[in-house]
Amino acid sequence: MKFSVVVFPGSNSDYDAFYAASTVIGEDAALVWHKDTDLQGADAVILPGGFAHGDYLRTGAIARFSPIMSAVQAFADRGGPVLGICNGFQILLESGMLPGAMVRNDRIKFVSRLVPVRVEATDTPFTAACAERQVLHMPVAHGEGNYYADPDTLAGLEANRQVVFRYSDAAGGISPASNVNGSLNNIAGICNRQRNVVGLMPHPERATEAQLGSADGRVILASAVKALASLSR
Amino acid sequence: MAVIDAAVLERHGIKPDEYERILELMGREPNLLELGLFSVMWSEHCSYKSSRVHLKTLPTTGPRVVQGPGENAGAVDIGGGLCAVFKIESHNHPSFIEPYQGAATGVGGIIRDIFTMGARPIALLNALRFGSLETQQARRIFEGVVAGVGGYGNSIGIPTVGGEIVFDEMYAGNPLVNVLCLGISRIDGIVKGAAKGAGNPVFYVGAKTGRDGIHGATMASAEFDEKSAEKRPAVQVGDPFMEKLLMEACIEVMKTGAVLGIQDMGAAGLSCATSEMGSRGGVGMTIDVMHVPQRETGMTPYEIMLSESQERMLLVVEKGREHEVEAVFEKWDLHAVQVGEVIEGSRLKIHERGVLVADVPNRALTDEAPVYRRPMQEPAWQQGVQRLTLDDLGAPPSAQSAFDRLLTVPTIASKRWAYGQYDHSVGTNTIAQPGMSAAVVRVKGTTTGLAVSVDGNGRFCYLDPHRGAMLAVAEAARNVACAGGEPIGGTNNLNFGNPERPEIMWQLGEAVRGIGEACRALGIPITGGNVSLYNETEGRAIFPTPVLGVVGLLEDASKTTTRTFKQPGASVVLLGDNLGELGGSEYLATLHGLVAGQPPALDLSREAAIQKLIVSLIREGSVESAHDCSEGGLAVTLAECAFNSGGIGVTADIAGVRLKPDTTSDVASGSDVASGSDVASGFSRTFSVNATLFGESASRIVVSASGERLDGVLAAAKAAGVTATVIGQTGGDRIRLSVNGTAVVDSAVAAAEQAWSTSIASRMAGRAPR
Amino acid sequence: MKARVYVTLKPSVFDPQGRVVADALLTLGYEDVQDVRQGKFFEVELAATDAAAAKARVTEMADKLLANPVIESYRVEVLA
Amino acid sequence: MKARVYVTLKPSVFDPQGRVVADALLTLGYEDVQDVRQGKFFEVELAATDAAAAKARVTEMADKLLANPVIESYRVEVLA
Ligand SMILES: Nc1ncnc2c1ncn2[C@@H]1O[C@H](COP(=O)(O)OP(=O)(O)O)[C@@H](O)[C@H]1O
Ligand SMILES: [Mg+2]
Repeated sequence: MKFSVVVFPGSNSDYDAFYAASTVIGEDAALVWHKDTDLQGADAVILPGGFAHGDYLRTGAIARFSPIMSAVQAFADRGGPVLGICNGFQILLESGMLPGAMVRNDRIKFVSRLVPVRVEATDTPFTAACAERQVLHMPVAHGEGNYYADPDTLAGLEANRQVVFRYSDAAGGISPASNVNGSLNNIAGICNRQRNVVGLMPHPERATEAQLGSADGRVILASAVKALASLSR
Repeated sequence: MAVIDAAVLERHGIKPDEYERILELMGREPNLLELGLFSVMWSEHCSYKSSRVHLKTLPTTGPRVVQGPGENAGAVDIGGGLCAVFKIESHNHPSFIEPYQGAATGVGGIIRDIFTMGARPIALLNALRFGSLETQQARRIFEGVVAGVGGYGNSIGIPTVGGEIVFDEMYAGNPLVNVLCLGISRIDGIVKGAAKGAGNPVFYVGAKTGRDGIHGATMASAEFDEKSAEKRPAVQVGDPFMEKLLMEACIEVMKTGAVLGIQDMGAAGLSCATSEMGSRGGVGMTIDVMHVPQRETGMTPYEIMLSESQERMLLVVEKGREHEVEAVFEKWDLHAVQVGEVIEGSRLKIHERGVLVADVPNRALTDEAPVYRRPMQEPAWQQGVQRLTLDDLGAPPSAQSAFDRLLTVPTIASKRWAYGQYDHSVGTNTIAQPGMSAAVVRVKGTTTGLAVSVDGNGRFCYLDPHRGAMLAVAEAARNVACAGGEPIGGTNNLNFGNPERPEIMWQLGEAVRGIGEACRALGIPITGGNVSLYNETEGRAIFPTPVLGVVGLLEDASKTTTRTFKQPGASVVLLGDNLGELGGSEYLATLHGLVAGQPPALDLSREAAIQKLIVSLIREGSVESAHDCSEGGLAVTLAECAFNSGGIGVTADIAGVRLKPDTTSDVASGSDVASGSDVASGFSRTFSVNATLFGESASRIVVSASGERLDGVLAAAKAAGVTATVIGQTGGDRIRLSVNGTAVVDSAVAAAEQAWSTSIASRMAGRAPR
Repeated sequence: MKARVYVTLKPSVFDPQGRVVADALLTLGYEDVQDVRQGKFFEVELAATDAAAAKARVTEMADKLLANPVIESYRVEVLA
Repeated sequence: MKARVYVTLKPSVFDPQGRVVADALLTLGYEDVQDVRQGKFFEVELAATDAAAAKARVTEMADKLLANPVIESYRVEVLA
């Protein structure tokens, strides 16, 4: 299968995602420039981490206007799997492809560390290979990952099981103590109602090799491979 | 007509005899713009006029050296046609004036030095010094610097993988911010900062030029006084997004082969880039300031040439291939504009709308800058501070209370509060993260890895700059070796006071002599560095603080280890000799309020032997953990091996050092401490225990090894002539230390780790960022 | 012509920056501080000369880019 | 009592954020945008009741914490 990774000006985990998808997982991958309008035959699209346009206005606010985003939107509308990681998640929020918004981390500071995250739904293309309630260790590295949605939206997310990942402790327990940034309901990642667009703050692409501290993130990419295989069957 | 009188010269920081030299080199009176060029280029920061004669003595060659000092960064061969490109740079003065932006632009500056060489930056480290965290001012500066380091590095996407932070009142009015950047390049892909070929166009790309930082270089070369406040507009604001675009575009554009030379505009901006590129290439250069993109209206040629606006580059492009270069920059929404061209001869000619406004031989600005052999004089107080007697100390604390106290001293406590704000996983190369002593990054596409460490001990250098500097080299190299890296190259940042004072100059000379000696003995060529002088406030200098950055090669990046114990039941072995040297130790400073004595002795051949030994033990997989002994001595080292291990404790019994006059001669504190005549024997017994646990003797490493591997470790040590002593076992959930069989420290790992890991955070609590 | 766009978090959205500033002010001894909210503003320099047209135009910019309606509200002010 | 502190970068200080916002607006077709500068403001809720005293107090806060005098300037405004 083919992962297309969009490169925005200021993306800094674009190559990490490309490397994980290609060299580590062994699938086809392409880097797609944000000014392009063609996704190069993607089976799945990744909007990578980084600081698109410096994040100077709001995270993801300017990137959503990039020419490639119409193609990403159209791809998602056709049911294509789209994964937004960190800044990519923020871009999905700003573009309205996912509900809610990000505010500054509750303790203001940038947080960078390996954190446990519990998988809340296995019926998305990026969690299909996960076990129920599996705990994954993945790095977070962000200053604005404090997820917010108004009460109705939040209730809707929960009711529709659109919360895909929550910050947890190593045993999968969810508590304020395991919340790294103040996100409502410990939300680390969500999906759209159609479940094909997923955004998360932790970095699965940086957790695909044990040598680097964790290989837990592989299952996210492997899920896409599995989901695609079952689709084409 | 410009009137150049004494006041104008003084404002430009040019001494009368320097002006005489300018007149001679120019063959006429310079105009104000020309004087401005000399002023910045002949500043201490750009010309190294005080340090150059000393730097010349450093070893800079070796079989692996691809690029020694003199270029934007040094480079060493790491095999497979690749080289490691690295350099360290300081931003001390700007960080005092505006901590966030000062630190951020410091990071930006060193990153440019690396990608200017054609290398892709893959790691950042920093060495920081602040005043005591008990003061509001130090907390504010610390908070701002850490946020600035993170703000820039995180955004541009280069992981900050390591560093060191020391707190001492001596840095209260003059913090140190030294940043090292490491990049990887193909050896044949290295691009230099030299102009070539008359007729080739000179391009400018990056941020527009504003009035910021004018005379930044001269500021970095002057002491602080109350008037520094007036120099404040010199602060520059960093734009990591612009730099990210520049970095990607420059790396891409250099692959076209159309770029013949490239240099970033750092200190002294366009003046430096144009004259240095011309002089390195043995050609001249002409530019017209009218073409320079400007952020503000009405800028004069003087302001344009001296501006230190960040995130700008100057390129010499092969004539006829301009469009290839422009196309790449356009892709990244950057507009490269031609500002001039390379010309025959050796002059820098600056025009304003076609009118020649400055015409200077470029070598006059660079190579012909003055070189001073400034007078050096050992300070009168030097011998005095090296004396240490038991009488000076008063009643010693118990080992347990000293241990508890040392674990929470900010210099020893976990620095997670700081590095938790640094993205260290971006780039997916980071094998050993911050907090694990040396950082280890892999080199994608190969099996190799690089270990990097930055170290310096201002206290040791204050007590003895020569030995202190040697110890800094040894420690940086030892840290790299403890991660399995064979040291292959070094860089250094010399942070000192006012070189016009003979005592400071003596410290500098002694320190450089020490660095040279140690690097020669350990086979570490120095490939570059930086000198930061005038680190004083109101006449009070910082501790002389040379910071060493050492890069080590791991042929197999999977064969590395960290400081932490890996399993219970392993034997804990001390490699090296425990000499109980308390001179200049953290123990003395923290528990007795004393910075005195002689720094630990260093036998460079023993140091080389222990480093070789540890590298081979790690390569063979014989040891599970390895940790160098430094601040806080053996006791703190053992505790640190237990911390972050998942709670694996340790039980160790250590042979006490004897505080007798007849102990080995160079053990200064050991022998002197005993010379206190009428001290109760209880006191001296406690001192002996404390010296055993907290002395900071060099050339020591604590390793752990399990089962039959232990014998191999002991045999290898014996063969290498390194003392190896089994001092205990890992396991349990406590840190239990005894000396000569008497229990002296017994702490739960969890409680000790909690105290150690939260000490800085709790000191910082309640302070908000700006 | 100059316009200013003031952007604030909606009252229902927790403002971590404001809280940290409030805490810091309390720590510094300003005990009468009851609450702090942080906002941002943009000063937009326009070629336009008609105030009403400028206001409409800048309001559009705010809607489209400068503010995120999910969490923020804004106010436009046209200066001389 | 409420006070607002408006903080802006001094005119001579480079404002990368403003530049990026201006570029974005141009890209979105707002070609009459000549320049954008970004600032921030703090809304401080005080227990005080005397406007003059409040202003003095908030000015002190701005000096000490809210603005960075090295690169920023500020303006204090007391509301009802
Ligand atoms: N302490 C030092 N040891 C060795 N080389 C040094 C030292 N300080 C400066 N250098 C070298 O001198 C050269 C000139 O440095 P400089 O002009 O400051 O470059 P930059 O502006 O990039 O910092 C560089 O190649 C640098 O590596
Ligand atoms: Mg330098």
